[in-house]
Amino acid sequence: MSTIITKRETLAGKRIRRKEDPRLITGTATYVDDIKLPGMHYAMVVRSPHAAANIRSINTKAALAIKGVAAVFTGKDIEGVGPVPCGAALPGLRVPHHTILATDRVYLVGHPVAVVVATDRYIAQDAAEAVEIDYEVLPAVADPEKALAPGAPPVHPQWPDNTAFNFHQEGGEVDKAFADAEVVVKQRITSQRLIPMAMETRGVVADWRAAERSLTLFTSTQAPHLVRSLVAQCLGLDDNRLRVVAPEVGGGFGSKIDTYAEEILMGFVAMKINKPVKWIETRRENFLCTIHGRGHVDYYELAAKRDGEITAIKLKIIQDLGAFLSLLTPAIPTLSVLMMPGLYRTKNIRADVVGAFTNCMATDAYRGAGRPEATHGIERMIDILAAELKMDPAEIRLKNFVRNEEFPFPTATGLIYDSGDYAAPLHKAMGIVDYKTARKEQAEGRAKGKLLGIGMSTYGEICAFGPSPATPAGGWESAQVKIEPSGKVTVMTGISPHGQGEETTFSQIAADELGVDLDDVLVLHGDTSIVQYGIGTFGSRSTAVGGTALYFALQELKTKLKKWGALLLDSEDVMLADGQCTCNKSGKSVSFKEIAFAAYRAMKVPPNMEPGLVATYFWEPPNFTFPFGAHIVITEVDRETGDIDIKRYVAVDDCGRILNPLIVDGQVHGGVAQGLGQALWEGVVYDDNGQLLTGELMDYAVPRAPMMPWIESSHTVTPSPVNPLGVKGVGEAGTIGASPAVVNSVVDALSHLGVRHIDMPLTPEKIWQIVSKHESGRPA
Amino acid sequence: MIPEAFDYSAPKTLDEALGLIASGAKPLAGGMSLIPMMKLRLALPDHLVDLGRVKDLSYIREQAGSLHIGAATTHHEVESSALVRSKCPLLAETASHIGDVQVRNRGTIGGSVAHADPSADYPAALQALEAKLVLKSAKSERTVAIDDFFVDTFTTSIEPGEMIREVILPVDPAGSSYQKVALKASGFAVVGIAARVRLAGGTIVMARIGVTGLSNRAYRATHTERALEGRTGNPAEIQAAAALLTKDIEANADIHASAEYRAHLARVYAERALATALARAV
Amino acid sequence: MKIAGTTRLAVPPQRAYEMMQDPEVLARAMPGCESLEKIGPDEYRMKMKMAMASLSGAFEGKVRITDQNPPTSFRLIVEGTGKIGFMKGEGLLNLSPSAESGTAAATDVAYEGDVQVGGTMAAVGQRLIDATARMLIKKFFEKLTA
Amino acid sequence: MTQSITLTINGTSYSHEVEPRLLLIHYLREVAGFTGPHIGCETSLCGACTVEFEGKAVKSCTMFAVQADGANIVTIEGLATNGKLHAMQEAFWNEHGAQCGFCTPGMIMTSKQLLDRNPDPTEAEIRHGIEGNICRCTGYQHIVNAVRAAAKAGRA
Repeated sequence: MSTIITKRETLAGKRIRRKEDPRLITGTATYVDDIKLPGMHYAMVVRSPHAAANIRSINTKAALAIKGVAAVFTGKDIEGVGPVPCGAALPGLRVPHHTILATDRVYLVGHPVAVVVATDRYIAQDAAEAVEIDYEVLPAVADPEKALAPGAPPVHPQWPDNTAFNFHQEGGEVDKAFADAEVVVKQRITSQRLIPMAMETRGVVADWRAAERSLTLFTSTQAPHLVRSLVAQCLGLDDNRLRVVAPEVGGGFGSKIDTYAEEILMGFVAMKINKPVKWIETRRENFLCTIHGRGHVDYYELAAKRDGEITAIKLKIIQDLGAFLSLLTPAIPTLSVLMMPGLYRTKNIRADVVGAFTNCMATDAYRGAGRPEATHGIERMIDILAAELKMDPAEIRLKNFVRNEEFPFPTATGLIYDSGDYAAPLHKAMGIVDYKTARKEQAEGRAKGKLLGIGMSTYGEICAFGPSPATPAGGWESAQVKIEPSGKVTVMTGISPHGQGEETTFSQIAADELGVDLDDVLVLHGDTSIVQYGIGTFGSRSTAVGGTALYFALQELKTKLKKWGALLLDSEDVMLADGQCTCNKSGKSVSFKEIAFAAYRAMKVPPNMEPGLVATYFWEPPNFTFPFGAHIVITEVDRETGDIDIKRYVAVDDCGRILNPLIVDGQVHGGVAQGLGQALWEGVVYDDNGQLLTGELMDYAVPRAPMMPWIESSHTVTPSPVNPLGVKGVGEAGTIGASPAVVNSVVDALSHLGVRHIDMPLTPEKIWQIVSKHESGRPA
Repeated sequence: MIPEAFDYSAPKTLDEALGLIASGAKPLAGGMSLIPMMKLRLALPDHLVDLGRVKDLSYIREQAGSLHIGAATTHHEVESSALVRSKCPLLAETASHIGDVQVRNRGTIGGSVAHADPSADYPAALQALEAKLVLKSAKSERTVAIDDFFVDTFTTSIEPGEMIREVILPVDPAGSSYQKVALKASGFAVVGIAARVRLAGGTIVMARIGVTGLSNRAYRATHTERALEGRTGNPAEIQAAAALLTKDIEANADIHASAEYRAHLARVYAERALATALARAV
Repeated sequence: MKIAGTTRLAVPPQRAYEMMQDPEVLARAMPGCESLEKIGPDEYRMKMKMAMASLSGAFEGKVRITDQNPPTSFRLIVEGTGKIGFMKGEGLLNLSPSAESGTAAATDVAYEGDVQVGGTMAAVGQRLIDATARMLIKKFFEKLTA
Repeated sequence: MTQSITLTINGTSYSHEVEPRLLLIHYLREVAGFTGPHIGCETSLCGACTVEFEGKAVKSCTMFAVQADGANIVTIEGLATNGKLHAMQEAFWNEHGAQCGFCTPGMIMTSKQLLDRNPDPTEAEIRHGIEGNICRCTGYQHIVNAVRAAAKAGRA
């Protein structure tokens, strides 16, 4: 339930219903596909049905003959345009040349080969079917470990080892720790490929004004300024003549950070046909050609003492990259490396990452981006270690946590954890489930043949991306605040929310700082012609970085307000409160409206001031933030069918200071749903030939309402010292905490059968196989 | 995703509809199976006859000890019909498992049955109920037993020019249950078991079991039925009978479930459906 | 996807083998086959139109017979491409005199192979590929001796 | 070849010539101009396109416009009356039932159907009732709360 604010009061920390919602609940928001321009054409992309093939010939005659077809473009037409950009750099990285349309060879199912442009989308689809392409099918490889094996078909003929990069990071004395270890546990752990599956697929409307040499791109993106810079480069345009608008965006979860071939291609098409053009991704295309998440095979080794102290971690990551490198593809596994110690103190780590090309869609940032994989790994390993040592999983975690007095804590991977009280959420979660009683009930149930499991994860994450030297396209964020001549407040932010609710939280920040009503504030975003500049929304950064930029812009604005107030009140001793400036001596005050009028009318200007009431701030964060939390899950496994019933899901998250608990809860719930999705149901399946077998919602199971348990969500609050708001970020927390908690719970349910690890997704058949093998005495 | 172009007719009478079907047009009922296939261009009919406006094709009537359900009756109408719920609860229960509420609002019993999807829900219940179908063409009308109707995957014994007119079911006092393992993605049955049992003096005098999802077509598990009749239906008997469910059956396999697991699930769910049906029969 | 199975044909092995090398017989037996045109030794161009209930699709492709070992085994390769995707089926067929029937007039055929599909069929048809493949094989053998 | 259709959308009558293959969702969005219902898939599995057709929630991506000739349709745009939000809309707002908003119009239409048929549903009945609508943002919990709140408001 939300709080409806009726009078002026502090808004931070209140469950305020969102300002974005009236347009969403009335169906009047404008998403890309809702945009209609005069003379607009529709484009349909013709895609390869093969994962690897040479293009022998393309015949577009029949397509062009269809009435209403304006043009068909193929790889021959796009010389000098592109390539699709990869923004991440690693030493020795091999970056394949990624043209916006295939030229002579296709590298994955769904690879764009031609684009058909027609007066309506029905004709475009008919014409797309009429394009004839003759392929010479080549052998393909769809599994990263098979791709790295000798003799595998090369994804890119020039790199027969299918290796894009090797990355090594090391800290402390790993060899010594392993030599001295009293116990070593090892496990291969996979984190399967996932489809991000934003409800709105990608889409682009491109509008070219030849006389002005200016292009407007409406695109469903999380990072409009980044799209502007990259697409301008690809099309040879000046960036100030490319306007990128992210209208209402129907979810992204990382999959809309990238600049995609179709964004460049639609700009190209609009410039060629001199008409606006629209392309809307189908759901099948979305599964095939929007980035996938995860795609790890991890080999873990943990060294420890008999008392449970972890002394070193070794990790080998095989990252399935796909055929091409999307914007951040190779950087994602390096985030896993940064996060590999989790919340634990060990200073000895070694990581080796191999990036493997496969004939599949690129993997890239999907909710959590590298951190869920790392958290899943370490949280599984600590349970495996606990089982080996016959220790309680809570006890072993408490033993290894970074201690409160150790913050700021430098990790072996080069990070500095900002603040934390790692035991607090665990204790709180254990209290909520009544851990002791739950263990007792588990033992009693087990005696009666019930397969009950209690699993926990104590996760940490890197958020608030981030210090610019450590973030591929810069990690600062910007805000501009204006007090309009009417006294109303307009905020322009560089973040680009698409469901996270920052129009509301940023209004709260501005209203609190200025002492105005929530409704006096308007937050604008997602349009490069309106917003000064920005980085975008991803990496749980919007409030921690964008909100902080806003906070500092507001401080500057307040300084200006005071100066104008002092001028109008003819006193140096003034204060700002409740939307007015008051003289401390006389008690006289002027409203912001009066100040604004004076500032824009400018009959008189304070000394060393300019007319107007605008402040702009670009904030560079000095560090990341490090939220953390504890999730505890109680499950029961049906031994006959392998079904998993989640009996309780308790999430205690610490995301620093909370500005709007209603929105934070929503983020946790949604995050948990995606983490549960990975743990239990979701998983991309490519066959050995690179055919995507989970090509639609028919065969790829995202969580539906009846599949979700009730999430008992609560918080501890450890403010971040990194920013003055004390916030850390919460968008990805649920996803990161959920998958290991669920898997740990199910493994716990089966632990007395000798089960130590199960790879995700925990499908009923997999569980049934394990249970029936163990119960019949056959080895697993 | 957009269908190929086609001609469309929306006749008001059955005779007109049958005339168009005789000339090769494809009937469109609720469209819940056909339209998605058309959008994917897996189905390419030249001419659609919309049955949605044909008079007297949507009804539920009790007549001479049988229920007659018009082909265009929606799943929602079946699941919410007081008559079906009291006289043939197995069918109402099964209807409530089909797809989701929007699909049940549009999808029809005739359309679903004619499509013969091997994982559809209705066929299991219709097999267990020994339903009969009235097939009508411009020239003739015939009644076929449901078991003779389902031939194979997407294949029925319907002749060109024919359409399903109505489904005939017994007024059924037996205890019954439909239990289903649904694919998480699409809601289709991995396996679905429809069970009916009648007890007399503590003995099972009749058992009928319909199975969907397991193999190429919905079938009656006659081995299981025979093993139950004359027994009391204690857990050991149920288990032994359910074990016969997959006898002579080649189970489907796909990325969601192996043949072995499907067959196992079918046996487990048969036990569960039978236990529930027996409890309801008392 | 792997496929394997057995079937019985009411003709002796030699006859069964010969029938399955005969393009006319193959054309008649292959579900939906509209034409089979010889393009090389034991290699034929094929046009197919599949129709199952509401589903339909046209394919063009090739049929090849390799590894002949008359009258006991050969390999049959069928490939087709259409707007809804492509398919490739490859199977080794082993023929042996039927042991059970008592007369010499029957042949047991054991087949083992692999079916691949791509395009729309692969993307949306996972649930149905297995059952459909088995049905088509069954129809093939039924029509072979019909 | 086109056909002429006349139908009522949100209380207003519309007549157009349409191709038989024109899907109802495309008709509503592109011909009649109601862009509230959305397209989230091609396989009738996401529910984003849900509208009320003759009083019943249906997926407008799985109907042809010609099938709607003569019908009465309500889209999300027609739910509020005289500027007053429908109780379900109000509840989605108060309970934070929407995040990115893309599924929201369909979700609200299905939730409305749910309460039309069952004014006091349990949590399980709510979850079952909206199983044909995918939301990727909320994990459904706040949607369940919203439906409960709307039910409560309806009883008040």
